[in-house]
Amino acid sequence: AEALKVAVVLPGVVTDKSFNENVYQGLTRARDELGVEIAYTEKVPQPSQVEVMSDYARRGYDVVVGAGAEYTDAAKRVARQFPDIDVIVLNGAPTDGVATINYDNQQFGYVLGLAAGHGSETGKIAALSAQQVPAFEQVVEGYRAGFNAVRPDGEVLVAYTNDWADIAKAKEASLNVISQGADVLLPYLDAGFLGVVQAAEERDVHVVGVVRDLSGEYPEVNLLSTVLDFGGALYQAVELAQNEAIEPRDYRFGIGTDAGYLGGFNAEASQEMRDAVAAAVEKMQAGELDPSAE
Amino acid sequence: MRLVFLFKGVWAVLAALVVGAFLVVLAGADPLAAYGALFSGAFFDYYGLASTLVRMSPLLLAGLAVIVPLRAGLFNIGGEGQIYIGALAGTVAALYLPEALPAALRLPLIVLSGALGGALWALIPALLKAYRGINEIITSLLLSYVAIYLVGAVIHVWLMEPGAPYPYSREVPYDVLLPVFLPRTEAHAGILIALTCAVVLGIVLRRTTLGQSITVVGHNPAAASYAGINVKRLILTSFAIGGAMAGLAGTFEVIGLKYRLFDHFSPGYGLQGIIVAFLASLSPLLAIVAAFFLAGLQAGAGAMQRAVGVDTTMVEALQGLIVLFVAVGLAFRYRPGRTAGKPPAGAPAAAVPETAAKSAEG
Amino acid sequence: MFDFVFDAAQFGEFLATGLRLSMPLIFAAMGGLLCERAGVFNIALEGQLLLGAFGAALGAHLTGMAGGGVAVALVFGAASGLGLALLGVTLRVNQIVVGIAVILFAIGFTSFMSRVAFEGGGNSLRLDGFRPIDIPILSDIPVIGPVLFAQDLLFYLMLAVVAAIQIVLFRTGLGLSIRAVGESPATADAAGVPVFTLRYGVIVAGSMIASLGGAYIVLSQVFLFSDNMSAGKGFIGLAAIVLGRWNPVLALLACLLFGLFDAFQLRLQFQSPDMPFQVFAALPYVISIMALVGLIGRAQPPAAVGRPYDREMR
Amino acid sequence: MSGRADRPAPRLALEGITKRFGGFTANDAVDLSVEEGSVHAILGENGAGKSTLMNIIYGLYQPDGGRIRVRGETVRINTPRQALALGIGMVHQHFKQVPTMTVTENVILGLPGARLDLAGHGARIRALAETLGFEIDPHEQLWHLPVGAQQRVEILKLLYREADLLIFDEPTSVLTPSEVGPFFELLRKLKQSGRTVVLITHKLDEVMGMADRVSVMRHGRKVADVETCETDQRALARLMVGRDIVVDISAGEGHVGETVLELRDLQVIGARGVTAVDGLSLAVRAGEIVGLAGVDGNGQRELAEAIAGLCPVRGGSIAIRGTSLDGVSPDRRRRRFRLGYVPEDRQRTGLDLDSSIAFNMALRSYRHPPFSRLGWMRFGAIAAHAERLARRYDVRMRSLSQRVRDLSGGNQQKIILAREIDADPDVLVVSQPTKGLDVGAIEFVQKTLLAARERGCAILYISTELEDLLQVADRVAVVFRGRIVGEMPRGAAQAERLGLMMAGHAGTVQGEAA
Ligand SMILES: Nc1ncnc2c1ncn2[C@@H]1O[C@H](COP(=O)(O)OP(=O)(O)OP(=O)(O)O)[C@@H](O)[C@H]1O
Ligand SMILES: Nc1ncnc2c1ncn2[C@@H]1O[C@H](COP(=O)(O)OP(=O)(O)OP(=O)(O)O)[C@@H](O)[C@H]1O
Ligand SMILES: [Mg+2]
Ligand SMILES: [Mg+2]
Repeated sequence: AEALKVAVVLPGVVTDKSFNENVYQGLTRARDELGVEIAYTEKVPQPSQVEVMSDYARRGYDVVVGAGAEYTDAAKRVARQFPDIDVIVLNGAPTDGVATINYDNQQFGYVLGLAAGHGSETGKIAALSAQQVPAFEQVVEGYRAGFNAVRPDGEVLVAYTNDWADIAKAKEASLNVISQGADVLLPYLDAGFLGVVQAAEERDVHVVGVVRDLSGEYPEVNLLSTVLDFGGALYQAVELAQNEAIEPRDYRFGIGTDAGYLGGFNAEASQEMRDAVAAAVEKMQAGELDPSAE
Repeated sequence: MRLVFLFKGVWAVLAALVVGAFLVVLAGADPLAAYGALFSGAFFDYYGLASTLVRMSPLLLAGLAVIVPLRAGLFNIGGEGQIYIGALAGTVAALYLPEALPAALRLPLIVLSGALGGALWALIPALLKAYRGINEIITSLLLSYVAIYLVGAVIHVWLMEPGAPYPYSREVPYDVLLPVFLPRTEAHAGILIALTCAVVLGIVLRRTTLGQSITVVGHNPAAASYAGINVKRLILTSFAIGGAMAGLAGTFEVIGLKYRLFDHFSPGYGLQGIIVAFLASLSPLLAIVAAFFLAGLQAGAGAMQRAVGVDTTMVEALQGLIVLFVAVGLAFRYRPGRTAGKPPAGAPAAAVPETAAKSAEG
Repeated sequence: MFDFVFDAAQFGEFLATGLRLSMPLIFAAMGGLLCERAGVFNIALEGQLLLGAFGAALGAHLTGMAGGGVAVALVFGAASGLGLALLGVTLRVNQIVVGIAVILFAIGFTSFMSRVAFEGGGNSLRLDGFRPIDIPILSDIPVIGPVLFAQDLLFYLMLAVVAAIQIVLFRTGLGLSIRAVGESPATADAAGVPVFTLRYGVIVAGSMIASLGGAYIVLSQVFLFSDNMSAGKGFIGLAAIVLGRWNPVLALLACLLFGLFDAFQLRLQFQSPDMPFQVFAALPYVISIMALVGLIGRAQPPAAVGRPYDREMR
Repeated sequence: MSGRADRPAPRLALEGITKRFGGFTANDAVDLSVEEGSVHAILGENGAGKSTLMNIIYGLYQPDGGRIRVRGETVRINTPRQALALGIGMVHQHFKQVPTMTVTENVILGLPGARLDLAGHGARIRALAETLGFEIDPHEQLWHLPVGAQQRVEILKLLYREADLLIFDEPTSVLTPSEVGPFFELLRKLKQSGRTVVLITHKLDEVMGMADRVSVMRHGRKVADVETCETDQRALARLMVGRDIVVDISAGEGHVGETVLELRDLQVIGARGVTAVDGLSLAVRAGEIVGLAGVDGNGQRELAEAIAGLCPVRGGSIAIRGTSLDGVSPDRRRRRFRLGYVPEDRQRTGLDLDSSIAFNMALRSYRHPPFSRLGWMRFGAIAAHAERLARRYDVRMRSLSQRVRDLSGGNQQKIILAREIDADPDVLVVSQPTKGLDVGAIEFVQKTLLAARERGCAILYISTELEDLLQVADRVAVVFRGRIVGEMPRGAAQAERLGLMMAGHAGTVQGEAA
């Protein structure tokens, strides 16, 4: 049979070392391991979303993926117009005719908050994003719950930079929260997260990674990372599509699944922290702990 | 020799493509195949043409938003902000006009309130200019940022769809969406309205006393006062017309294309409108050509990227090159004995931002 | 809301943030100001910041030295300036179109080239940038010591550039000629000032200065290159020129005003978490507009800004 | 002109200079020879190509053909910088100055020297000015200065650079009568000190009094070269326009009617924030031309603009036929009160230089019938109207759709006059209408104004040129520091007395002011 054709439409560039790059890696992995034919477009502005996605559909692509919540509407329209293809949206709101891939963001935030609770000396931690998107707010919700579980009086600062890729701005925002006493930072950004990491390196505080595992590249500043492996999730979705088993529904990944899991701890992380995190992951998997229900 | 000059726009594009070919090769693709995809994707393919038209609508309106004030000697660099406020006003009208009213009545009201929103936002720099002599370039630019943030905040606190994964408003009612005139594409009626606006403004500027007065103020505000024109009011009028055009651009993006108001929905149409305006030598009718060309370039570039697989970033560089070459090409006039000449009438005086300030002070 | 003002460490930090956010704006504004003083509207600042940033990354990557980065950034700046001058002065293409075209080209060119030149893209870089130089004794002054006297080379270069422009413009014959060319090129020409040469020189110099703003982002702030990392700073620089009334020192203050309010809004954000952050993010822009409105008297730009000079045109 | 072998090479010689703008030939194979140490006048109608020729000498325009020799050497003058290096300096018809800069800055602009030694230069400029008898503050900004002083700055510029071939393009058209004498004194001094002067003027008496030789230009060609001692004014005028000029127009008595324009105790604040018109009262009756004499800068411009409604009134009143104009827009003044206005600054105020001749003929009325209807322009009516006016007022042009900017100054002035007078006004305010015009055009303007008077128009004629005023005005009032300091009927008016009043000696010769 002919190879499955998969196209991904991205809001940013595949070299952002963050979300976009992660998705791109999942896509190339699908090409290499599943033998599918791939294509992608970077930096697609909002007015062109439908155009680009339906162009791929017309060019004979079997799976068209919108990488980000803002593609939900476009995906719905493309799915309606091309009922024979599989339309997938990462982080999208559950939508008719579209397969959406979502994470229980609170769970990831929760373990990071727990770790921050054990790692913070000042009792203040921070989270930074560009825009006030719900996925981030969910992460923060869990983050705060986890942190307060260890330090009931602890404070979580939230700052927005208004630009997913502006590294300098992210760095300044980070230095700012650090000067206010925050000593664990959670970046929810594209390339901008590099600014957060740099600020943490310079001021000797910690970062918790939520999208990527930072322990390999930034072992010093990384306190704990979780991995929202959108690329992995995409890989699985492509595999399902290849077997004609994908359905237009919401695929949700909690922590401890093969597309959403714990990354590495800081080498100096206390045993207490490791134990607490492990226990929480176990409880959440078992459904005994729901950080979103606070 | 004259013929050579007649097709100078074409020569310019060709020259840009030749230079751009080096970039394409560097990006590891075959320039001929890439350019083939570019042009067929822009103009010679039903869906490509439709997407060219879809882009043309905001580009043309944003271009008009620059042209009209610039004819009066005022540089509206803040079309982006007016686009956002226009979209906001249109969205609010679409969401909150009582559904009891027939759609045939609500739709024009929505379009009007979008235009009004853009016009009002444009009036801020115009008022500051007319009555305080404050440089309109800078205020309109700064107000663009304010508008974008304002729209973000309003979406967040007021208009946001519950449970939405991204900051966007609720969907506007189905019955006030602009009809699509090319089946199975996104080409909506807003494009036709934009074209109509360009034609009407072309006529207004050429054939009406308002247009003449705008031209005189643009040439020489002191002479305009002497001619009995109320220069302050004219500054306000021309800016408001421009803002209304930008407001329409924003509104059409909502009720014609996205069906919702998205945070950060415009990819810089305001700035691109400036290019349209100058490529069109400040003529609304030529702006149709310029906007069509620029839209085709963007749509075609996307198609080329998807068809041949060249890097998106290279496509952006190529677009910059083409605009640059076309601008250079247009600067050459046919004048025996001279190489390059003055820009077309209207442009030189108008591009001098401060001319209107002096007499506006009276 | 303002309690950080009374905490020396926090206040110092706030000032330092504001200063760092201002630095690219200052270089951009100085470059643009110089051009406008000579009657050339350089709207391409945004693109020149970007070219400077890319040049800095490339130079620092290839030579392994921050100085190499600055050198290449200056070369990129000069090249863009030559382009602008050729098109805007000699060929008399509309300066605004040329400027915007340069911006578009710079965005695409730098992103594309950064993939070609840097393995894994510009975000993978970890460049050796400038490190702060503590000036002994002075840097120990509380609050302002660390802000003013523990900065890196580019900060001191910025001070030198501002001072140099101020002095050249208002204390030298060259400056007199530049200002005259910006006010009335025909007058300057008739007085024997080489209008075209001077405009060329000023545009190239101004563009090089603007490119230093990009170099600052790369070599002093983030030590890598990221697509479109100028993020609109060039346009703010343009606004600062007007707010600063075409005067270098005032334009510097305007940039600082903007930078400090940008730093301030970052602080305000988490003090009222229930307010949409956009309300605060808009603050520096609103303040700038209010400053424009509130300043008494009007500032006129150099009279010939944006107008190409043609000797035989009446 | 015949090259006598024993003569030294001329300071400047032009051979076959040709200059074209588009298809239009502004200079057509012009030869010119200017002897060292002489004053050489160039005479010609408006648009004859005099300024163009000078601009070529000064390196501003490049000729399409011909040669320039300086002291016998063929030279190429590509830039003014090269002209200056050859010792050539020029005072332009429209001054080349930076208004926002000081006298010193304007003078030293372009001089070599790294440091800007304003104090040192200022002192030297002051000294130079003193030797010339100029009273000037080197640190004053140019736009603060009256035109006469601005011209002195232009002269300082040349002498400070030690230019020795000095071109003056219509220097006296901006000077007041009392300034003209000293200016010629200066020229004589310059000549005595060995400098060469090229003088462009429209005033034949100036030519006769000052110049050694005179070249006459017509339609881009040089038509004559004569020694002044071998000719007279009449002959020169004929050479210039090709016919006889009635230099002396006898106005005769008009039929004076009721008072039409009445200014009472008028106060106007000028652009610089000072009270420019300060308690001025004046009445103009139908069929009467009232001349308003005065040194430039004594409130004339503000007065005219206040009457036209372009400048707000601080106190007092302006009335036409007894109705106050308070709060009446400029447009209504023109239409309802039939007020015509010829502004002093034709390029900045009177015309839209970048629009066509046809449109400018209707500049003040195109928003009303017959030139438009319901907001719709009627280009046909505009063109027909312009056609008629252009013929009647003899506007020299290539076509009605030509930009006004490309016309010579005289023809620009004709467009304004045609437009304002043809509207058949009841009141006409005319500011400096003959400035820069050739004799033929002056004659034409004055005849036109007199004809308007015959029709019963009340005319306020503002001018710094006493002689013009005395030729056409029925009464002459003198303005000094914003108020009328004296007034006399033409019969009684003497140039000397008026001159004294203009200089501010009002207290001693208080006339019978209205
Ligand atoms: N730069 C130019 N572009 C086009 N036409 C020009 C230009 N300069 C002069 N002309 C034309 O050349 C002709 C001669 O103009 P010029 O200014 O030399 O006349 P002039 O003899 O000085 O007249 P005046 O006494 O009114 O000053 C005019 O018809 C004018 O319109
Ligand atoms: N924009 C324009 N600029 C210059 N000339 C124009 C313009 N538009 C039209 N004309 C010319 O004006 C002339 C008449 O135009 P038009 O028919 O519009 O006049 P009209 O308003 O109908 O006047 P009328 O009532 O006298 O016929 C034509 O020769 C036409 O070429
Ligand atoms: Mg002349
Ligand atoms: Mg008709």
